[in-house]
Amino acid sequence: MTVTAPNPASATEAPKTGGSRLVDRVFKMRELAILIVFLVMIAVTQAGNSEFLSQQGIKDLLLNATILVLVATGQSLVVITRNVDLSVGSTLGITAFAAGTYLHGGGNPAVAIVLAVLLGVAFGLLNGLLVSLGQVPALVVTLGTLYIIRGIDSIWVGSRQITAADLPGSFVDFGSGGVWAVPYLALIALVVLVGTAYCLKNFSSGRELYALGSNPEAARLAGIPVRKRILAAYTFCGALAGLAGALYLARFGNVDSGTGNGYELTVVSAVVVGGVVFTGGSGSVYGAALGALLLTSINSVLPALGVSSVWVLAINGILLLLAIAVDRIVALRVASALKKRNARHA
Amino acid sequence: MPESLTRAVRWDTVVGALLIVVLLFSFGFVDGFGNALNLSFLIGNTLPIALIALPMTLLVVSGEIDLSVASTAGLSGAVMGALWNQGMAIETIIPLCLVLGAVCGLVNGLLVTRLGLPSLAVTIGTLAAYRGIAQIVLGSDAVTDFPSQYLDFAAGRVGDSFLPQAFLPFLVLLVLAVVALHATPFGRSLFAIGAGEEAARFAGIRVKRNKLILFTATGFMSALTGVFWALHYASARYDNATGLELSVVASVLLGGIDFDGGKGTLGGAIAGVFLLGTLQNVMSLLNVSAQSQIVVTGVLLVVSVLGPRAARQIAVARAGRRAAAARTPTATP
Amino acid sequence: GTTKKDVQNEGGAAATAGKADPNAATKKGLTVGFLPKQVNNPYFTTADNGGKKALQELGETYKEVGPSSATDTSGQVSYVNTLTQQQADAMAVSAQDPGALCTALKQAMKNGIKVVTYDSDTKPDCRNAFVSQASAEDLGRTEVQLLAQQIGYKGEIAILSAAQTATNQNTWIGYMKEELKDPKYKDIKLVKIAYGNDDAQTSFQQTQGLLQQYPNLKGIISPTTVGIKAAAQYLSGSKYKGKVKLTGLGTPNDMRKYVKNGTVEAFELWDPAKLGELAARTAVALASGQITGKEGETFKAGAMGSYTIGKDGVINLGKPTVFDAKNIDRFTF
Amino acid sequence: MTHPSDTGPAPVLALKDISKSFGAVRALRNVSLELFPGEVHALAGENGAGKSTLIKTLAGVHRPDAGQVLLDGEPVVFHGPKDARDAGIAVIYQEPTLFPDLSIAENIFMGRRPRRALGRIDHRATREATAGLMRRLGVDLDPDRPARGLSIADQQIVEIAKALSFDARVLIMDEPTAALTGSEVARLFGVVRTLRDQGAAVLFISHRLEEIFEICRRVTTLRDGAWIASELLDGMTEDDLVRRMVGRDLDELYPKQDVTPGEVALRVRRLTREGVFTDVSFEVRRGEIVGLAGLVGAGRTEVARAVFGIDRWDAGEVEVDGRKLTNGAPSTAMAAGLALVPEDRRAQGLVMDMSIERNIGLTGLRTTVKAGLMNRGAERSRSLDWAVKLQVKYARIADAVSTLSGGNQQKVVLAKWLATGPKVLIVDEPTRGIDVGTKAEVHRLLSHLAADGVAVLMISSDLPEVLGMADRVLVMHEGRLTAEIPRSDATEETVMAAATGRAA
Ligand SMILES: Nc1ncnc2c1ncn2[C@@H]1O[C@H](COP(=O)(O)OP(=O)(O)OP(=O)(O)O)[C@@H](O)[C@H]1O
Ligand SMILES: Nc1ncnc2c1ncn2[C@@H]1O[C@H](COP(=O)(O)OP(=O)(O)OP(=O)(O)O)[C@@H](O)[C@H]1O
Ligand SMILES: [Mg+2]
Ligand SMILES: [Mg+2]
Repeated sequence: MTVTAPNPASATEAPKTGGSRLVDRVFKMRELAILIVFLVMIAVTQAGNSEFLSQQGIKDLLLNATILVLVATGQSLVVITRNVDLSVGSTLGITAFAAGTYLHGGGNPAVAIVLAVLLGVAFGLLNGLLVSLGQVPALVVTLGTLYIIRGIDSIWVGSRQITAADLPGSFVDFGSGGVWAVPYLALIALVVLVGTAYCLKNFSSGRELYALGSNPEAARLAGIPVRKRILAAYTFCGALAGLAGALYLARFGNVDSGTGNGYELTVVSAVVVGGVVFTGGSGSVYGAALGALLLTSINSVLPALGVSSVWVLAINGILLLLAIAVDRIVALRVASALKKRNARHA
Repeated sequence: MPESLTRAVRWDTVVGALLIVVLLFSFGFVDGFGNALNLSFLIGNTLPIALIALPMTLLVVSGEIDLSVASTAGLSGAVMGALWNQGMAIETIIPLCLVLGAVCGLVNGLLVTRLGLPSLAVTIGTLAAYRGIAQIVLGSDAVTDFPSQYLDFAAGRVGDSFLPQAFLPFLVLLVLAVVALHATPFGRSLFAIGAGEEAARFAGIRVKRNKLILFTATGFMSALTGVFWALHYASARYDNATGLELSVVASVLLGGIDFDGGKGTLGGAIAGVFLLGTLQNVMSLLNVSAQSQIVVTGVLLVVSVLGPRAARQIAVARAGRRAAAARTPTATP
Repeated sequence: GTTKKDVQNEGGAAATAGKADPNAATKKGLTVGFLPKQVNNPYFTTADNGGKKALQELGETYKEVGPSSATDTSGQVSYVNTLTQQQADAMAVSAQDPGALCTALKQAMKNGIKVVTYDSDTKPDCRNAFVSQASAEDLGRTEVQLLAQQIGYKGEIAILSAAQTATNQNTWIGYMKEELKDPKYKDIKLVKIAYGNDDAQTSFQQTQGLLQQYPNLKGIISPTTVGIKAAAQYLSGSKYKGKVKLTGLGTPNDMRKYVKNGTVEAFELWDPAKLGELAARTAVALASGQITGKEGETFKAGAMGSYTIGKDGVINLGKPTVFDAKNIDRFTF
Repeated sequence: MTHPSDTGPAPVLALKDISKSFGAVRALRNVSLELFPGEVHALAGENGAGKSTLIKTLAGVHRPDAGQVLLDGEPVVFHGPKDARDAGIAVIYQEPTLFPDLSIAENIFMGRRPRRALGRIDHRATREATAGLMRRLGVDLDPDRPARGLSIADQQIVEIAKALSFDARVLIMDEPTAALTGSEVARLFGVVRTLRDQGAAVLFISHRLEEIFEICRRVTTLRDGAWIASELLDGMTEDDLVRRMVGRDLDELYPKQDVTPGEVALRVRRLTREGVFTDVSFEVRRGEIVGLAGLVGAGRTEVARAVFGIDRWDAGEVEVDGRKLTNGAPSTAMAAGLALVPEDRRAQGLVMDMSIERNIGLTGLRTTVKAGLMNRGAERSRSLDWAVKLQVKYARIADAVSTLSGGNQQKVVLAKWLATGPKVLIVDEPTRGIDVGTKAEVHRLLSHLAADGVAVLMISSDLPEVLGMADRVLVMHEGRLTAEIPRSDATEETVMAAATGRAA
């Protein structure tokens, strides 16, 4: 890599060298691989069942993905900082019920959504404070809060449930309505997603999340406010879980004490499939969103192809393995190509 | 953080002490706790978690995790049921199931070591895949008619004592695991791998092979648990032991095993397992609702990580004050 | 080795013993424990509250324990053990698994505790009596009849069930298939049975899948309260609303909105409160020695009238109620 | 505390009577230091003397237990590295602190990147500024390349670029040259001189005394955490400085004993790893020390890794004592009597959270075994033995190696490998970050080992060390062996010529 003779010309043009383009491509490719798997899957399904991509079909696909996309977006921020939030499922459940109770009492839908988000923020803050101030392993703490929030939820909710009948019609219609085949909920998720991705790329605080996930000790030495950033990531994650809770209510019109149970594994799967690395520092929210889209679509594709539901779980698992394995193999190939190129260069 | 101070407040000993306190309290003040029947139930219901916690502890010490354990247990139970329905002899079926479990573990291990994939991601995948295969194998059947001598062994007690018969084999396995982790070069190398994988490789430790062994052992033990589960509850269904992985992980964490790898003791992990099991039993006897039990579990987990840290900070502060007071020169060997 | 054949020759043990005294006085102050599949489940809460009311009327003590997850079989087993330890006089159990609870339930019966199953049965020798929500045959056949009327005895239909292992669902589906063999249904074709695992989201996606795979689908039967609710919610927000008919088992509170907005014409259910009440009264009758669980025994269940025990200790609650736009507002559960 | 004060300008940054303890270890005791603008100040001391701790105190990483930090004569309290940075202090830490997932440009400008409207990052400006810095340092590193996979030397370059980018009033450098070769050091010094002439105060740490004499004007010496002297370097000799550091006179620096080489112990034939090194063949005999020289990135480390089995080779073969080694199997290499002291001690040499005892014990897992179980007594005595032999400075053998100073950590790595009693010892940068006293000991040790019949292959970027120690010098250039120079012919000129590819 390092040559002793100065070479100003090549240094100025560095941004345009083959190396950087290749690197760029590698990073784009990680998401591209998932996108291709997704498109192939959709194409195959469409070939097998022409109803699949009808207006209703597209709408269903998008709606199914919406909630997971939101939660996965928040989760990937936390994972990028080398942490994890397992309590998102519990948060989603309790915020959905809170919003439902409020609406049941004749509340305003917009206020209900804000309420859910605020409640999510509160739980996110709790997680963030425990992790960043206590400086304890996130996995344990958020597994703990997963249980705590779920327990509080079950004690509070008991056997009550919110059904569509308890909700204002406008709210339920909002949950299933949309512009042509694009549901309102999906639009919300898209806005959140694009906004988050933009901030991550273009604001210092966003890049600092990557930095502190990449090397926490170095982040401290570089003067990055580590605790503040981790707190912010958890809070954002909680907020999105809350928003997802409200949208869950709108979408399914049905919430009880079991809502969101076991959701953490799905979210973590989506994030991992989307190429966000668990040891922190790399990955993108677009990847996580694609991962979410892929996972939820598998669940629509298999029934649409008439695959017996007995097979669904196994196929789901194997596809997940395939996705991460293919991603890894591509990454390895590219890395070795990069290395050889470097060697020739040196 | 100096290691000497870290070790001064060892969480695993705290968990052990806590377990003893809870047991003493329960024997003294909780109706129906101390009799042989209840104790045998308590131990019998905790055994599956304890069985899987043994290899899981070793795995976590080496810096990996296996979330597919419950699915492997479910799969081995399902296969056991399906083969039994085919009319195969149980003496053949059980070894087959154990081998199958080992193969499941091996698959996890190969994906992790050969492709270098994160074990969390791999085993979330096989968590779904193995459970799915179990569903394909056994479908909606529930097989219950296993031979009674096997069922009796899995559910029975040693004479009239509180010890389930299955506890004795577990003790043997426990001793094996403790020796393997804490007294053999293999165990020592696991700690090294967990704390610094690259350095371990440079020290000539066969990192991949060791991890492969661990994953395979975990699969084997999960299958053993699956067989035990099906016999203990006299029911082989594809969804046996669903969600057991979280209980195992929670117990092991409670026992002070660090998920970053390289730290922890088996004693702590097993104390964690039985502490959670005992608490649940006691809370049920005291009519604490299932919901409140969940909250207690969660609070325990949070305390289990915050507690040692707070204690350590206090210890450090105290040591600092002592050092400031007594200005002795640095010790050298 | 030991194979399935050897075991079949062993023969099962009888559960019930002793002699019934129909005129024995109803004992007071008995403790009856309700153990639903899942606490916090609205359906079971309604049922258990029915039991609670009856018990209070009779001067007995009611208590409810149970796991917080409907698939936590080992949790349910330990609650059976808890009730045994607490020396309840009788327990009413809705079994998550027909086999898994057997050891524990037999243990309970050995300790003199009367065991009634309700809603979901175990193997007959593991309990004294089973209170069935309606005869399985009635339920299966009437659901087909309901849907057939709605779609004019013509077209493709599908079933959206709960978990593949759900015993009661599978029995009902068996009778649905029986009923469909009748020549009057010759133009109806059952194209698929999908499983939504009693999970709102899965049921939702399974419904979508059914509609995409079978564009000519005319009707769906969902014999589970979770499934029918999810299917109704999907249909009401899709272009299929009113075109694809939906029926099955649901609660009036859940379904009110969909009946009113035209998504669902009619569905049915028994009254869960009545189911709980009958379970409670059966438990008390057993504990008072008025019945033992043998076929042909008769007992009085307060205002509900007199019930006779059928084959295998099964007691049928009666015919289910059909709900439609005209009568739904009269029910609130 | 009394120490010489200049009549020149007032100090920009000063420490007064600073003390700092870690638990029972008292790393600094009443240390004072003054940094003047336009002057390069050296900090000297043995390993573990407290140099890095002092720097971390200046940089706001550690809070002193007692004493004051004075900025422009005013007492200040730095609550974190950010406070120090805002006060115009730039620091290069001893261990690189890079973000492996981020690009070089981002690494350099993390936390203070050029902005556009609304606080958005200006990616283009960042990249261009980075390219400018690289030009100033005369290296060709792609600003967009992620930091992961950079060699130690390149990491150090990025660290230097980062510190330069601050345009700081005070520049603090903790062993910046440890991983660099001559030409890079020369270039770095050029940049440092420019900064100094522009009025910056520079604090410089190095265990290479000639570097201190080359660039510094004043030196402060520490011993065992205590301040010894602050004085002008003018008129001092290396021996004076060493005496201040060590407290006694030192033996000869490169005590190479003459031995007659025995039979071949390590034979490498036509070893090739595609894209990394090609057709490397050499032999090392018993009793011989062979130096492997080359510029940074020449592929020396890669050859060592492949020989030891960390990486697989694509073609060729390796023999130890006539036994062919399996490709990619360190355990068989060890069994054959091969030992490798790797260049990156933190990642490769040590398990940082493990105790000194266990780290040394790690290479003895096969030998300290009784009936398949660990023999703890044997393990402890083996570890203690070697820790004492190499004079590792520690409080308790059960302490984590992460609490040791850099040089002492390096000694633990050496101890760990010498304890295996190797036939062939490959050492990769064995004295990087080691103080002069220990360096002499390491050299004596290597020399004794060779005399006892061990074959030693020594990779080093420290040319005087290679010339002083080696019986023969192999030189690599761009992945190929370009020269083999016997001790008698080896000079800086011949070796450098081969290393830069100028020799035919
Ligand atoms: N975080 C820490 N915890 C405990 N002890 C520490 C810590 N950091 C440093 N020490 C101890 O403080 C003393 C001084 O260490 P320091 O790193 O400052 O030495 P140094 O002069 O930089 O040595 P070297 O030349 O080897 O880098 C050593 O005894 C070291 O073991
Ligand atoms: N960890 C690594 N990952 C990927 N590539 C590496 C790594 N370390 C070094 N390289 C590359 O391998 C080549 C040679 O390695 P290296 O720089 O270690 O050689 P060297 O001659 O041993 O130099 P030195 O020991 O002075 O650092 C270089 O092109 C370097 O960029
Ligand atoms: Mg230092
Ligand atoms: Mg090197």
